[in-house]
Amino acid sequence: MAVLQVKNIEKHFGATRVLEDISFELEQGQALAIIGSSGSGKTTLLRCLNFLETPDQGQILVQDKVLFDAADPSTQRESEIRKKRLHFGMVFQSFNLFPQYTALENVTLASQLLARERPDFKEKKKEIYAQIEKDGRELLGRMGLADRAGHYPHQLSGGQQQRVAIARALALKPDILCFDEPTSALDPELTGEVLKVIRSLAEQKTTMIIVTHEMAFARDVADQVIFMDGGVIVEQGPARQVIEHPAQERTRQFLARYAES
Amino acid sequence: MAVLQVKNIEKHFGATRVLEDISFELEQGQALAIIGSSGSGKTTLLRCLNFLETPDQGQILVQDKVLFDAADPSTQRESEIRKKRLHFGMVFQSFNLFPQYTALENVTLASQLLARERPDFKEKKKEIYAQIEKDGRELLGRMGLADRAGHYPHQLSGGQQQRVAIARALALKPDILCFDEPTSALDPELTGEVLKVIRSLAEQKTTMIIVTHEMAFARDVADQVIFMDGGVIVEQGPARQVIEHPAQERTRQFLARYAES
Amino acid sequence: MSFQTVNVMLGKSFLLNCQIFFVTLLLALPLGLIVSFGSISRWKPLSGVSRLYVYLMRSTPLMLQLAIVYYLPGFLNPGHMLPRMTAACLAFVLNYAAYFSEIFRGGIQGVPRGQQEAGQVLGMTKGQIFYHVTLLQVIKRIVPPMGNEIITLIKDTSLANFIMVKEVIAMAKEFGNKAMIWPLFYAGVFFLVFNGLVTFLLSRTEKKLDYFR
Amino acid sequence: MSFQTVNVMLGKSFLLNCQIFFVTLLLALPLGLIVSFGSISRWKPLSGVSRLYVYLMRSTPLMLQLAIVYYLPGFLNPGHMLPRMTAACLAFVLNYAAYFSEIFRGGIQGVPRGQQEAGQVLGMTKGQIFYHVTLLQVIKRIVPPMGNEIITLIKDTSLANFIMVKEVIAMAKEFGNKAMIWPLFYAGVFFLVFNGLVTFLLSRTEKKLDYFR
Amino acid sequence: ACGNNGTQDQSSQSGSNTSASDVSSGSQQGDNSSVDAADSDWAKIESNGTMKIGITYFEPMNYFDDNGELTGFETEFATAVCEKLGVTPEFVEINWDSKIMELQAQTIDCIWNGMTITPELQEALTISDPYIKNYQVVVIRSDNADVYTSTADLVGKTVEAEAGSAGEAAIIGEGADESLKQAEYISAAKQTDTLLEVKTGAADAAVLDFVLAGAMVGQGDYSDLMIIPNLQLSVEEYGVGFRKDSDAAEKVNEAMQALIEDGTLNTLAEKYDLAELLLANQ
Ligand SMILES: Nc1ncnc2c1ncn2[C@@H]1O[C@H](COP(=O)(O)OP(=O)(O)OP(=O)(O)O)[C@@H](O)[C@H]1O
Ligand SMILES: Nc1ncnc2c1ncn2[C@@H]1O[C@H](COP(=O)(O)OP(=O)(O)OP(=O)(O)O)[C@@H](O)[C@H]1O
Ligand SMILES: [Mg+2]
Ligand SMILES: [Mg+2]
Repeated sequence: MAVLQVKNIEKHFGATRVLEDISFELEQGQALAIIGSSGSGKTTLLRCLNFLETPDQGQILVQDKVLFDAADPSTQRESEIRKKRLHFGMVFQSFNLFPQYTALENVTLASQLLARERPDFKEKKKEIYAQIEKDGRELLGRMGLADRAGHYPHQLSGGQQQRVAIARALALKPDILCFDEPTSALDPELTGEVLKVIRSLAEQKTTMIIVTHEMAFARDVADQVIFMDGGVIVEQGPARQVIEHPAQERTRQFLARYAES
Repeated sequence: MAVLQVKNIEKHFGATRVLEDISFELEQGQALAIIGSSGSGKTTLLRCLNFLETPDQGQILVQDKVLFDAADPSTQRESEIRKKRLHFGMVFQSFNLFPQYTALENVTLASQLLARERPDFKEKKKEIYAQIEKDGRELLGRMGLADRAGHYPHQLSGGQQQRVAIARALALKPDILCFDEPTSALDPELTGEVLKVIRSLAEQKTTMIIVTHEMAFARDVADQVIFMDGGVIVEQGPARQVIEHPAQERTRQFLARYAES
Repeated sequence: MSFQTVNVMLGKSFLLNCQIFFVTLLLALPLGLIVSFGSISRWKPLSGVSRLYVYLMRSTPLMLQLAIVYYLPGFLNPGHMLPRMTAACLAFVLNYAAYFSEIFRGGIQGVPRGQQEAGQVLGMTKGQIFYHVTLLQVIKRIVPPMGNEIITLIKDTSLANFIMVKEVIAMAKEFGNKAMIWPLFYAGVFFLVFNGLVTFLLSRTEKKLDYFR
Repeated sequence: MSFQTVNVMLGKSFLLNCQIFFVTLLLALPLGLIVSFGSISRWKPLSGVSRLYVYLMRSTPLMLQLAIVYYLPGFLNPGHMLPRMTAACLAFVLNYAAYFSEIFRGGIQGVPRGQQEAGQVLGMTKGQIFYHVTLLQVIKRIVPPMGNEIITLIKDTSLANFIMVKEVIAMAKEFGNKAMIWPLFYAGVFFLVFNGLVTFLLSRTEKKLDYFR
Repeated sequence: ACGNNGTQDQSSQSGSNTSASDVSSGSQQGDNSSVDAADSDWAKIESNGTMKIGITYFEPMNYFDDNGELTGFETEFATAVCEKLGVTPEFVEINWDSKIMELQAQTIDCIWNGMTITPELQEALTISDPYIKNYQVVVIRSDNADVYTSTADLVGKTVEAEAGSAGEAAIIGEGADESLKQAEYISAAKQTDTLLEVKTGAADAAVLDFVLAGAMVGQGDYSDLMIIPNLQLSVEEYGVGFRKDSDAAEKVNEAMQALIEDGTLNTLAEKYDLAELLLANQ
């Protein structure tokens, strides 16, 4: 069953069309890698899924429920969008950790704020917070950061920061986890740590969309690959097939640039 | 014949010893890659060669001439150091292009300033400048930037900026060209362009020292590899041997981290 | 007249400086925040008016603004004017709100957009994002420029003597009529002490906010 | 007295404001540069003295500094004092040099160290690096804060009326002698016009320097 | 010792003021006798060739006419005296409340600007012979004409005067009016500032020199101001202030006397409508 269905998404910035007729599906437990050259619209696509941009056309469905329909304003109400965002988790290219909170606080903050909306919050405040903290520590542990829970972002290396960002996104148990070039702001040496974490998430059948420039990684970890260029999907298919035997000339050209180095 | 001999270099920052008994030689026309984890002293070593740091111990010889001897203050005179620097070219990790000059001006500025010291400068000013500009354009051409000569750094992509920085360093025809992680500030997609340029320099037998995290690149391009850790040279030898069959446990551990990704 | 007496008299009039100082801080900070929201608003008329206000306030001498706030109402409608200290405080609040708003604007615009977006994708409300994510980062950013402005403010309070508020410098000069000149040079000490204190508090605040970057 | 005459007379006295303004710019800029070199010097006594100077100048009201520069010499040694305008200019230069020095310091320290090093490895002399590499980048960095300071300066020139320099606000108030009050409210126009001009020139300079980043 | 110097200087200088060029006699004297003589105030003024006269601007004493030329009763009077003394007058605007400071700092040599002689000033300065009678009047807004008819009506009201002026003395000084004592006093930097304050309502009344008030009240923007009729406060006299124990006072007294005797002063007073206040005419 498809967790996510994206149908005919289109997005303009002023006069420039950045996304054009984007459609794809994502199965539960699968990892989708999006590749493509700079400016091809990968980030914009992720941002549309997370309601950071509003598509001009198209629909977004999660578990067959219409989350967004460009033709139906009732799906775009500010108040509902906030909740709908929780279907998606987002790990930004530049981490965007909250600098004034420790690693643990970064991970737990949103859960704590959401808990306040629970009807039983007042009575069980202490228990709820204790549970949130326990979950947070467990998540950090899974990321190999058990001993860094009390550190502030600036006291962590780039790779550690990115792993905190992943834990933060996972804390809200999203249906689909999105990564925007999760290692591109990292030193090559630190890249490995983060990729290892994503790999293990894939092994645990986390549903993911990963925008990445690491071709080898995309090939090995992703189930599906989408190659975008100029705002359109040029090619999509099983990972090995797209990366090792691309059907399109444009895909071949793009991949050739990586072969050089 | 060894162009460069480095003998027993030692460097402290306050109480911390950053370089310890560093010795190596480099043959004319060879490329040396320096690898090692963060903080191992690679940058500091390059900075010592370029007289941006003064070693506390040791000697630096170029073509059997003592450029620097920690025991001999006469080799450390400010006025001479300036000239000695010209034996080395340096390409910085963060490019450090001059933002207020075009690509071409970045490449030619130092040559123009040096030309002023020529005795025949006044008479032949025009010819000299014309020659410098011609050389500069030629260099940019070799870097694949012929059409970007008039662009300012902020109008260029990271990879283009780094190639301008390489042209700038080459313009003074140094004996040894130093690179400090030339691609670590670049997007993965842009990395290829710069590596290609360095590869072609190696093919033209440019004497080079390259600090890098790109293991595959080091293996393929460098003749020699030095692995540093904690300020000492742990292992040095032919590139394939050090990277594919390291003799030391520490080297193995370090390389393993790259294999993961 | 003894040193003691001069000190007491100067001290008493310095209280007026302090009063203007604190009233201005108390009122110009929130007003400045409102103006800064105005000037970053996407609604052109509002941002236009806010920016014009800031421009006028920052382009003319505070001395004149004092005179206008105090004398203009009485000039147009004799007898209907504000008490001196009220007028002085009003002029200071109006003037400093403009300066503060620019600091707030810089602080707000300085927080990377990604911080807000990170809050959004975590399902936070706008209010939660402002209060739990942005606010402290804005505060950290504005403390240094605000510190400079605060030091300028305490010095500027002396301008109130232009509308005959007998603040410390006016008082010090008054001693000249008693053929005592040194109080005028001595008045600077009050500002040095006050600013020493402010500088100390500011650097403590900055240190406290130093735990994150 | 006609509007025309008032304009001419206010204009004439605004020339005094302008005179202080230009003298201060002309002298305080180089002096500020020297002080900024002092305060970034690695030689502790020099940087200590420079920073103390900056602290004192920035912590006490310019109004007092004017009074001290003008009255103190005569107080200590009757008859040996400076002409009013000279004293005013001197006080402004001393005060603004402190402010300017902080701007220079920020500008100099803001140029990445890598720029200098890039010059060094290309065999440039220190002078060449300063002149061909650093200088323009420093200028680009200081233009915006310098612009703010310059606008503050023209407004501050009015403080000279504290030592009886008949600048434009003093003159405007003086019209009270002729039973005319509106010039006091009108004097702000001179500052608005001047600042409009300055703002325009500054934004042109900023634009000119916008070709690089 | 100071007083001693004074007399010595006067006698030594008395011959030299007949001709302006005869500067040498003063310095000769200094060489011959004591250093103190050369330090004499008058000697300094004379050797400078100018007398710096501290003023504030107000009609009819010192003000700019429509051509922008400085004129006024005190301007012309001081100029005439200087002419007699063989020095050039230089008019320097001062802040009235720092007049003593200015004098001590020698930015000026005398205060000659309708200065009311008060006991405090007499202590701090050496003052010339008085030359004009002055009295303080109370200025109010015309629409209050019926409200404030005497000082008694001003109890508890805001009353203003220039800091350090005779008006101030009439409100808070030792011989102050009993009613005004009970008013709220505010000091202004200039007498003219008090008119602005009364006009706008910042103050209910201002106490200032009749000479000044008479010239301005009822004019221009002050047309809605008036002087409370038949109310003269602290009738006093104007004098010229010098540094304590200055010998210049005596020189000026002599010249002043000469101008009274030859009728110049009276002519001047008539020109500025002050003849009835001139002490020489009383
Ligand atoms: N807010 C915006 N306003 C206008 N244009 C935008 C905006 N955001 C992105 N664009 C443009 O949309 C296009 C796609 O941008 P996007 O960031 O999605 O590309 P990308 O594939 O993520 O590239 P990269 O690999 O460099 O991150 C680009 O041409 C970009 O300049
Ligand atoms: N100016 C300095 N003052 C004090 N310590 C310094 C200085 N420069 C470098 N160090 C220290 O010296 C050590 C070696 O630094 P260096 O920059 O040479 O390492 P590196 O191998 O280049 O690391 P990286 O891969 O992160 O660039 C580090 O511990 C660093 O903190
Ligand atoms: Mg992107
Ligand atoms: Mg390094």
